[in-house]
Amino acid sequence: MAESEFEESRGISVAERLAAESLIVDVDGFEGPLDLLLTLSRTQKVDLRKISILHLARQYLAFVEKAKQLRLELAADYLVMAAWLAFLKSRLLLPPDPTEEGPSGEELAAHLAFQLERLQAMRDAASKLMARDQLGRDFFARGIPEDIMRVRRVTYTATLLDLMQGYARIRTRDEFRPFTMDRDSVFTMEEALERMRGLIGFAGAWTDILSYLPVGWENDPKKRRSATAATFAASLELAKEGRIEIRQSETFAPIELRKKDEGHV
Amino acid sequence: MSEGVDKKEESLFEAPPMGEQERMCEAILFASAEPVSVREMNARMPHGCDAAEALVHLRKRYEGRGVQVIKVGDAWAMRTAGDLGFLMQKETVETRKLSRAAIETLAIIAYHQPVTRAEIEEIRGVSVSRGTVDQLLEMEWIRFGRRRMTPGRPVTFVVTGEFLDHFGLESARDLPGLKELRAAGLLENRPPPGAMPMGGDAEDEAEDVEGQSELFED
Amino acid sequence: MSEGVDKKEESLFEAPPMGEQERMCEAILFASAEPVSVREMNARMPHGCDAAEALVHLRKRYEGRGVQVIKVGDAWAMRTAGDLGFLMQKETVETRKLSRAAIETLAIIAYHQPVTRAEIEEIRGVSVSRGTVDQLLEMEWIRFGRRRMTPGRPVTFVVTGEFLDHFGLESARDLPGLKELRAAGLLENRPPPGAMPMGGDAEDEAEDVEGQSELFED
Repeated sequence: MAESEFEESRGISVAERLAAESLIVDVDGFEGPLDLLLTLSRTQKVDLRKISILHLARQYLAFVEKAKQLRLELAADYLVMAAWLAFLKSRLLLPPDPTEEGPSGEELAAHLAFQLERLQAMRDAASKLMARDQLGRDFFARGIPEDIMRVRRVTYTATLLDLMQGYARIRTRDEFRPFTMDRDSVFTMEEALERMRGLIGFAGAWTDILSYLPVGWENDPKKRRSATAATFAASLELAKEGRIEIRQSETFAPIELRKKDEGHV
Repeated sequence: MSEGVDKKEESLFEAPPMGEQERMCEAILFASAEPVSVREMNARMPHGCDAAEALVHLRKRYEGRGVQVIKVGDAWAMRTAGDLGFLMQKETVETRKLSRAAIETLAIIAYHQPVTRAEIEEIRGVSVSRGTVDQLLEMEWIRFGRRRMTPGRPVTFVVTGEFLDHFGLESARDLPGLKELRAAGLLENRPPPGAMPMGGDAEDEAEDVEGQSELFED
Repeated sequence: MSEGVDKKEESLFEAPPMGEQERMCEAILFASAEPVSVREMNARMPHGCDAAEALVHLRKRYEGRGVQVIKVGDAWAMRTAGDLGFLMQKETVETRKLSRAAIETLAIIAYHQPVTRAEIEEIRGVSVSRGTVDQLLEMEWIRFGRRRMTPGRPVTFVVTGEFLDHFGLESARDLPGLKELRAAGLLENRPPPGAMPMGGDAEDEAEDVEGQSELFED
């Protein structure tokens, strides 16, 4: 078999020679030695499973030789492959040496054939895949997808301990009422929250947060400060609840808010 | 694509059957980003097609389905059926702690029921927001009790069975009194300052709040 | 909100009739450009509904129509029928041209998944450029799978639901020619006899590549 193959490669036709030369010119077009081997193997025009690795090795070595003559720079991996194929060729041609370690030439050749077949199979698979109908090219998704509204349902919980502590807090506060005397210029967040809850229903457009200060609290600086802080804290709370949106164009710019439509709480 | 060309060529001789035209309208309406006019549909479909007629069939086919074929001005579109709008939302449930105001209000109602809003405000020392009461009502932890037979006939609030369930109470009487709270370390054990209304047991201020006082008697 | 609760409560007694459930699935799938999982459908539909069953009916109903109900992994979607693509040329968005290397790499990942970079390189006989993998990751056609339990614990790649959706595949088992390739032993990771100069360092981990075969077992 080896003999006849040898003859074959000698009696290389003009067309084949041209093909081989065009391969050389195209060397950059190959994706590494395995790709080149696969391309060379096509000249054998046989099923990849029946490919002659010996023949292929010769073709490859001839290719590398030619590249050298043409002073083409071959990447290192092509040369490594050439060395390995030269080794494989000698293994295939020489009778097996029983003292020699490692896999036989046949085993190595079979694995190379497997690699070539697998690479070819993957290429075929890739083209079958790309030939499939594709989304957005052959078949299409809904053109006007509808928005899914995210509804946040909030459930509130409290423990018995919370309840008792809450009650205890109120009752002990009674005991210390004298200390809360200065509360008349304090606007609490709860008060602000209550006030805002009543007002935000009308806040369809962006409005300055300061317009939410309670009447009569805008002038006394102390009261104004407290009311502003409470109103601001209350709006944060409302924003957290998803009822309003807040914006501020830059540092120290007026803070504006407006109600949020879909905020179901 | 080449298929399309074939189809077009064919159609010079014969328009596709109506069922096929209906399929085409269906696909076009489904995939288009906006409503499509009959004219545009005819332009896209093979020569000889009658989109207007196909649409009539298509609309009928979707009658009563989850999706409807509708006319928008001069154009056509497909939309999900109006009654299924509730499916277009994703619900996420979030558990939050009840606000301090709500807890305090709830506690007062539980300890003093039936209690009017004015009484709650008096005990808390601050006004009770409408939102807080509404929230508790909505949670079904409180409900309206009988009206108080006093001027203005104010409504009263009482706690509900759901409330008892949630807190694992058999009745509101099971709520520990202040003495017990104090004993349990939930209240600071501090002698009440003389002049002040001392945070004694709930009974202290029960005078005008009939009904509730006996609740806390042992 | 309270409506939802009512519905849920009602449905404890009775789920909507199957025809109604089918309408609901229809509306949900129709409204979404992305595949929707059965789980999400069940979550959005009233309590007691069985989206999986309704979908079987729905799919049948759309057989042969201009729009198809298709399964994509664990999710479902509605897509126009493949033969009507020619009507939609106007909607076509030019898909990014993939390089040959990227296409091959994608195919290798799809057919061999989960697969390590070294294994891809072994099959292709060249190193895989970072850009190729990045591009596929960015397109969301591949993602990282579990790490391989071999020295170095290399990451693996698998294809995504988006990949299946794009190529109209119900699952990775439906890849064209998969069975034949497997029967021919071409999806095995066969360790090279002795040391080979070419396959990169894939040898090291060739032994324990069980993943992909079990994935495709029926």
